[in-house]
Amino acid sequence: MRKYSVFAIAREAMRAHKGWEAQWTSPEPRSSYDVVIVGAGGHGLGAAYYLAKEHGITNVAVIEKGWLGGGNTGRNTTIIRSNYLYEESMDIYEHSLKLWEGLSQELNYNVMYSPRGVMMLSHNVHDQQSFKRHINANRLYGIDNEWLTPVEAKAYCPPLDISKTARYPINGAALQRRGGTARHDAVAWGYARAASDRGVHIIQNCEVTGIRRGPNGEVQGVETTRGFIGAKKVGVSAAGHSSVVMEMAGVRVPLHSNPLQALVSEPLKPIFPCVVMSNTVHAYISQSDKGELVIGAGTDQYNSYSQTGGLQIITHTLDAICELFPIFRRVKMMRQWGGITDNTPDRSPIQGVTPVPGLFVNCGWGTGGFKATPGSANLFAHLIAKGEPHRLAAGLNLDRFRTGRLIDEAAAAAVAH
Amino acid sequence: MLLIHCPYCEEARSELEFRWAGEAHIARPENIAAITDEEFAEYFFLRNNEKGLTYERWRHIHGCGRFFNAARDTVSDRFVMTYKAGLPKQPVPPAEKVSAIAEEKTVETWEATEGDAR
Amino acid sequence: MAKLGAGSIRTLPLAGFHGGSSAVRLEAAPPAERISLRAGAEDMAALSQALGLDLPVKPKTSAAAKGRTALWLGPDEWLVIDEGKGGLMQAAASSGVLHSAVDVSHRNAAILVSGPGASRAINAGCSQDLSLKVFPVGACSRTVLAKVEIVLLRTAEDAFRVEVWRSFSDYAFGLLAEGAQDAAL
Amino acid sequence: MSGSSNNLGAFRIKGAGRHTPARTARFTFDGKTYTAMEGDTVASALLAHGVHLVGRSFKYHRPRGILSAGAEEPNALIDVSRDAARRQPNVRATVQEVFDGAKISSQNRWPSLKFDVGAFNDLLSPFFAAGFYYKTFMWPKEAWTRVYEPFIRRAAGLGVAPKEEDPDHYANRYAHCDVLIAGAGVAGLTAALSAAATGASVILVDEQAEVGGALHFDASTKIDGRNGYDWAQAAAAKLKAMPNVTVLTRTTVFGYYNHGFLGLAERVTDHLARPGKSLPRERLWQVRAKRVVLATGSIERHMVFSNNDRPGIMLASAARTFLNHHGVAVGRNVGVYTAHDSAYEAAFDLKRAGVSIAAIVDCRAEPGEAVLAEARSLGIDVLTGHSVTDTFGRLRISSMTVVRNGGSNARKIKVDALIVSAGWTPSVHLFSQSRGKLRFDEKGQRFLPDIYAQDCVSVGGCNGTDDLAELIDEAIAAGGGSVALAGENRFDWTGGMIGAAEGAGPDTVVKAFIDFQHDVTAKDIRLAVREGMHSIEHIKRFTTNGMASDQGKLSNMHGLAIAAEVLDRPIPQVGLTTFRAPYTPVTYGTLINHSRGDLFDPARKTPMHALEAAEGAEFEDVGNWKRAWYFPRRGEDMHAAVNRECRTVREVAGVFDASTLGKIEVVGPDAAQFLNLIYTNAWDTLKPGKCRYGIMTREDGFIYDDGVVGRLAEDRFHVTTTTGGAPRVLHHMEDYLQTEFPHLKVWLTSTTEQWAVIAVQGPKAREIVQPFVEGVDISNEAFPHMSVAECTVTGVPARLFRVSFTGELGFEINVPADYGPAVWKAIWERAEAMGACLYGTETMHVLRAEKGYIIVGQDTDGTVTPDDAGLGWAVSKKKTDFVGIRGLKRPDLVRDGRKQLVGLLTNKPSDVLEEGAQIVADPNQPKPMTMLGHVTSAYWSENCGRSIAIALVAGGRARIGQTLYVPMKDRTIAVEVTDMVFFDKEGGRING
Repeated sequence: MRKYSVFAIAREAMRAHKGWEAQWTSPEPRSSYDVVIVGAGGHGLGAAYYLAKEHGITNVAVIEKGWLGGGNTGRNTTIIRSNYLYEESMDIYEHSLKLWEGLSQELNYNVMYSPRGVMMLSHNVHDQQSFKRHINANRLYGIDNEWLTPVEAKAYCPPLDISKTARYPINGAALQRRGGTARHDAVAWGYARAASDRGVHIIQNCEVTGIRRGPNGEVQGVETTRGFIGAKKVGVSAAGHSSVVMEMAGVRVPLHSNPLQALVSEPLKPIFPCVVMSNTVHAYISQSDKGELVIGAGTDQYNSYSQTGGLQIITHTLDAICELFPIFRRVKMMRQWGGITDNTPDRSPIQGVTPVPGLFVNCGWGTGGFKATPGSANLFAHLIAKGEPHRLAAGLNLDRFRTGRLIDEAAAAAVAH
Repeated sequence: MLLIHCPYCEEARSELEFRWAGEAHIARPENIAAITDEEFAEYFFLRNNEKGLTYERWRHIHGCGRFFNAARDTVSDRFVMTYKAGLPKQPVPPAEKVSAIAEEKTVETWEATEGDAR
Repeated sequence: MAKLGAGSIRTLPLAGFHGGSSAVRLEAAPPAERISLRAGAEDMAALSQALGLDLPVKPKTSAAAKGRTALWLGPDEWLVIDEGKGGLMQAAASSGVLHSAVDVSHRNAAILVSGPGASRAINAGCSQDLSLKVFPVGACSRTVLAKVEIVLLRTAEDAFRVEVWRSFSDYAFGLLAEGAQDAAL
Repeated sequence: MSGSSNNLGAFRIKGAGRHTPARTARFTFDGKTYTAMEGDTVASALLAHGVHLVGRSFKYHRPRGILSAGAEEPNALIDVSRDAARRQPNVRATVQEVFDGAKISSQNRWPSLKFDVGAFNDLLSPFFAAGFYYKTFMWPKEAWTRVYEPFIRRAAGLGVAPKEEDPDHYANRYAHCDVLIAGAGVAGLTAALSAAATGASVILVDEQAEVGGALHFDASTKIDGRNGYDWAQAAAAKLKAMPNVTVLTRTTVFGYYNHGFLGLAERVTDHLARPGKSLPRERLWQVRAKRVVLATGSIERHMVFSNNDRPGIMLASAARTFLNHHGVAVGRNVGVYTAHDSAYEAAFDLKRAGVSIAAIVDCRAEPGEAVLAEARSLGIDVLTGHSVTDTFGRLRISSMTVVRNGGSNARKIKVDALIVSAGWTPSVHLFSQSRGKLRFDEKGQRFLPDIYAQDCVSVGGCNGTDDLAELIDEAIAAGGGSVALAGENRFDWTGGMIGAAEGAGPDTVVKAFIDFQHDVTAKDIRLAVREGMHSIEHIKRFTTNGMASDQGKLSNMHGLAIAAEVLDRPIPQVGLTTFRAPYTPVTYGTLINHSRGDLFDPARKTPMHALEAAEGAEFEDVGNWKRAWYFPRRGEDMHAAVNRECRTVREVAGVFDASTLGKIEVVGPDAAQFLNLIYTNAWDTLKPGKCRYGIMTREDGFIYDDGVVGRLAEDRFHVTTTTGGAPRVLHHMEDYLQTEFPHLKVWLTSTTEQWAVIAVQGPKAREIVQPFVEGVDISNEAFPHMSVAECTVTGVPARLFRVSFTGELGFEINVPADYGPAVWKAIWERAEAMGACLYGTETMHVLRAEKGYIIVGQDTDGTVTPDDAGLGWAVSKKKTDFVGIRGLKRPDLVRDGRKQLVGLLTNKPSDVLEEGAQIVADPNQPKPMTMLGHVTSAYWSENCGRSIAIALVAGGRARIGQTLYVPMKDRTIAVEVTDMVFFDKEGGRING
């Protein structure tokens, strides 16, 4: 793999950039692999990369129905943070955040991780209690998260309206300074390039149509639109389509797939220096490197695989954005879109073994999967390689829905973004 | 924004008046106190989450207040039918089924390749 | 010493509210007696007789007689409004049949919207089709006005009654006032 | 030459255009004043004065001019302001109509449009190839956040966001129609006439100021023997006069959503010099249409060749619009470069208007004989089989290089404008948004509607229907009626080319722009493919082609064709990127319309709100409600006020507004049986006239809500819920009643707002209330704790509860809400005289915590079982069924060591714990620490003379007596685990 650097760019600039090689290859699938991962999003590609790098398993294929990074990896609002409440959540999201901090160098691909701070607005006593609970838990766990007064919040994010006359005045905020954003496509491409370089096959435009099981119920491979592909182990990381893929192996999972909507404004000169979220009025917003205001809206209330949603979801979110930032009322929405999120009953992910030997699942990331990408991928690789979960992901098992040991971030925070 | 036909109001109204209420035809076990942990998890958590034809419940919460059932294609979001609560699962007329599936297929290709033309 | 009757002064939620535009008149309705009536189909005849009007059975319709209006809200639910002498609870009780009548006189406030722009003003926040063909005089429906729930009754070609829970009534009035202004343009 | 008030510009052509010279408007552009005609766009007005340079591109800051005359404009984005607060960035100069007094500025340049430092980027462009930033800026690691990213960000963006809150207002209108028609060109107008004739309700929408569509520029088409544009205006007038038709101009159908739902944005005042105050700036239309007719026409494409982006280079149809509609010539010596006949029409019109045509360069070897003949007759040079391979001119094109295809002899031709056409792209955006499926028309090299997903039909240009007679028939059929219309035209929309033109092919390094705003060139597409980006979505994202504010209206097809060529795949196999809403950008203010200020979200107020405010109450937000928080007296802060209130309630009494508590009336013979199933407690044993505290769980066994339930009669219960829980509890109950227990004869009615609730709590509560009560004996013996009665209070009918959330003797007086203020006044007058106080939610919280009463949602969070909360007694052991009975028995809910609610006392009484603070056994352990639980409630208790707290602690009840630690940022606080009752442990006061 040709190393990326400013020198490489300078060299290529002299010869019209004719020397760049393909970032990943598109090989014909082999008849079988040690591991097949279903879904070439950030989680799946990353898992393949870590299987190769950390576990020495390179006979791996990542199979993708469409184009790599084309699911939620390429459709989300790219928020990164780790200030969750429960230990199971802190474990995986902090593991992830630590990997984010070195990911560009690790992959030799600038993923533009930008720790511009994620600020969650508190509007009332209940928010304040909840945020302080998070802040205290995070501090004792070694995760940064601090309380800001309204004036401090305004200083951190000048467009914020902190007047007492607002409908829901702000009484403070929780700030994770290491939180921020990254360039979503670069994450998928960076992992794809690094995995491909280590021998992983990335097979796009190849839809899984079945999961073949042996006499003892164990997984034997996947049926695809390009024929059967054998595999000793199969890892499913198909986000909104996880129910569909798992059903092929006869495994039901507690998921609802809902379109989550987002929108961007026209490009503006820098005005918004951080990420701001508000659970009370339901909105989150940041500004991209291109200058667009990136706004996350809500999910449609019904199950759907349609990637389109209602206008009312968008307008509801913009109500809140313009209430928090009244100067944005004349800004214009340039593009809206949706992604299919896979939501669990406790709004925490599922990563673990399944009743089918050799079949592993990584799903249920809901609206928060992007920030988990490196951590989830890294631990999913461990799970597949070792056959049992890493300590940091042990609580995310499917069995919790039987025992009742849920990780209820939703109950704790009303909304888990 | 969906347009939903309420079988009680006998009229199609905007989604704004409705609240989605989960998968339909999941009966609460009569002997619920006696079921196993697995059966409880199955009843309370596990869902089909179909891609394609799904049976679901809606409540006309800002209308007549009634819960009712619907058959909808989760790919096209098209309603095949709605019917009153308490009625058994209504079969989808064969013609509807075919068109629902045909539609699913077309849209599927569309989404899979983000606008690949035929 | 405490005055025993001191509490019997009513403070109306929309007292002092008035507004509108050249095309729409907005006013708070005078207080009225209201019950939420629930009953099965088999008991409707007795209840109709007791109340002195035919409870409507067709969705989205209402029936009025002698100062009383019954609005179909659901298959077993009516909002009965009495703008006259009152006595709805007693009347319902006298039916002798199985039902639920709950006094909601003070739960709701009503806004009267009238004038050539009335339906346009309401359509500023209500997604229903208010054309006369689809929502004729006498039609009624529980629905949504922007961010609050209302019960809408068309009392004339260019007049509506908007029933709304009292704590939402100033919001509803404010929304209708903006709608009224826009309807006049 | 510009600046004087009557100078309309040197490039105005006498007798051309449709504006009235007498009606002028003055505006400034970058500080210089110009005069325009009313009806001009900013673009036409500037062109009239010879101004072509209007902006700078995103990445390379290249000088840019006006490319189009419509909504597809990628270059001419300007900043328009009326005053400081009414400033709008990123406005398309080709859409914005001039109004008198407009202040217009160019964007993305510093210090000036003509001399822009950022243009240095253009020199560095070899380094800034597509995706370069993914490959660098990684070392040293810290530099990305400190140096590189801030630098990139400063360079990014186009316009400057407004600095002040927008003073304008916006409106919303829901509408329904039988037929909505998007686009009012020949096809749309014809479809509208046809539909209107059937009596159907019709909404006809067009984004331009007047109807007419392509007839704005196409002066040769005749309908019914009349000039096409004039016919269109007459048709619109006829339609407007019909009661079943609404014609909306300056209105864009920006989104086509599910089930016939469309979003329209109407621009109401942006073109007016002095808009009336009552006018909304824009109006959102949310339309539900039974049927949609898409008549959105086509968009002309530019030619892709070296330096094709200089100011003065524009689409042929745009030049024709400026001439025929606005009466403005785009130059005096105009060159033409085309792959399509339409540019000839533009050249002919210009020539006839007296503009010199330097040459028509046609890359086709054999254009139609008719256009060649006409060119000859007009004396225009036509170079067939030739291409423009380069252009010159720093801030405006001055010449072009022309080469015979395949040849090498270049010649330079002087021009002051160059009009181009590569053919027409059908506007299938709305069709695609409706989730219809396209097919590739090989012959026309274009995507056309194929499979419809909704009740919708495309007609005219957007359907690939080129022949006017055919188009009219198609539109009449789409309207469903019949109209007699005959048209004649000479305009042919098919043909042209997509992709790079001669000289911009694979082996070149020239900058041949595809996406102007984002500076995406043909070679960028090739680079993307070389780097392995084989999906069109990858190519789009890698190069940012089509991601600018015009969303690829001009660039998508060219990018696709180049990608297909490099990939050596047919175009349909490469695919199109998805068309997403909105069609053109939509103002947030329009989308939110009325939802701002007081109408952002309803603020619910209790009947006594005004009286409480008059008493100086501070309010807190609880859900939508505004609740009185505390009642500070002169000089008191919150702490002092709450201390006083807490003390007074226990010493004398307090009056509290409890109206926001949710209330549900449960009526019917099976009411008790229903409540048995919904609550964990048993209700059949509760006698009329008595109340009971109830716990509600969901099926999972976790506490969902709680409240006191009073039985008024055998078949009538008055249920109370938490303030925030009222709607969801009713929904939850209705769900079970309607779908699981429909056999039960019981009905539910929300009565939250029927009742004003005045709580009187404290040792003197009875004495205060007694004189007002008639119809019930409220002595302790006759009306003990947990009693309820219907009676009158201060002469009005009331439901009187003997309940307490303070541990004191207490009453809750429910009166019909309109009476609330008068009853409150009467009670408060007497209470005040006896030394009682008003108290708010904060005091209520402290007093209940002193007694260990929980608040659902504060002390519980959806993961707490009744037993965890110490309320195991409220779970019936006898019932065989209730919602939650099975969930409660799951392994994790019955295991040892669950978190349980307990009391905490700080070793130092004056330390008040932080709500949300975490608890550990060993404060010296390393991070990550093992946490045992957290503080859910913590207060200074004036009555206990110390702080108190409630906490959820793992194995909490077994730890009573133990010392645990609360490590804070700056210190560690030692606490003792206790039971939850801190005051009046025996509980005698409640029965006082």
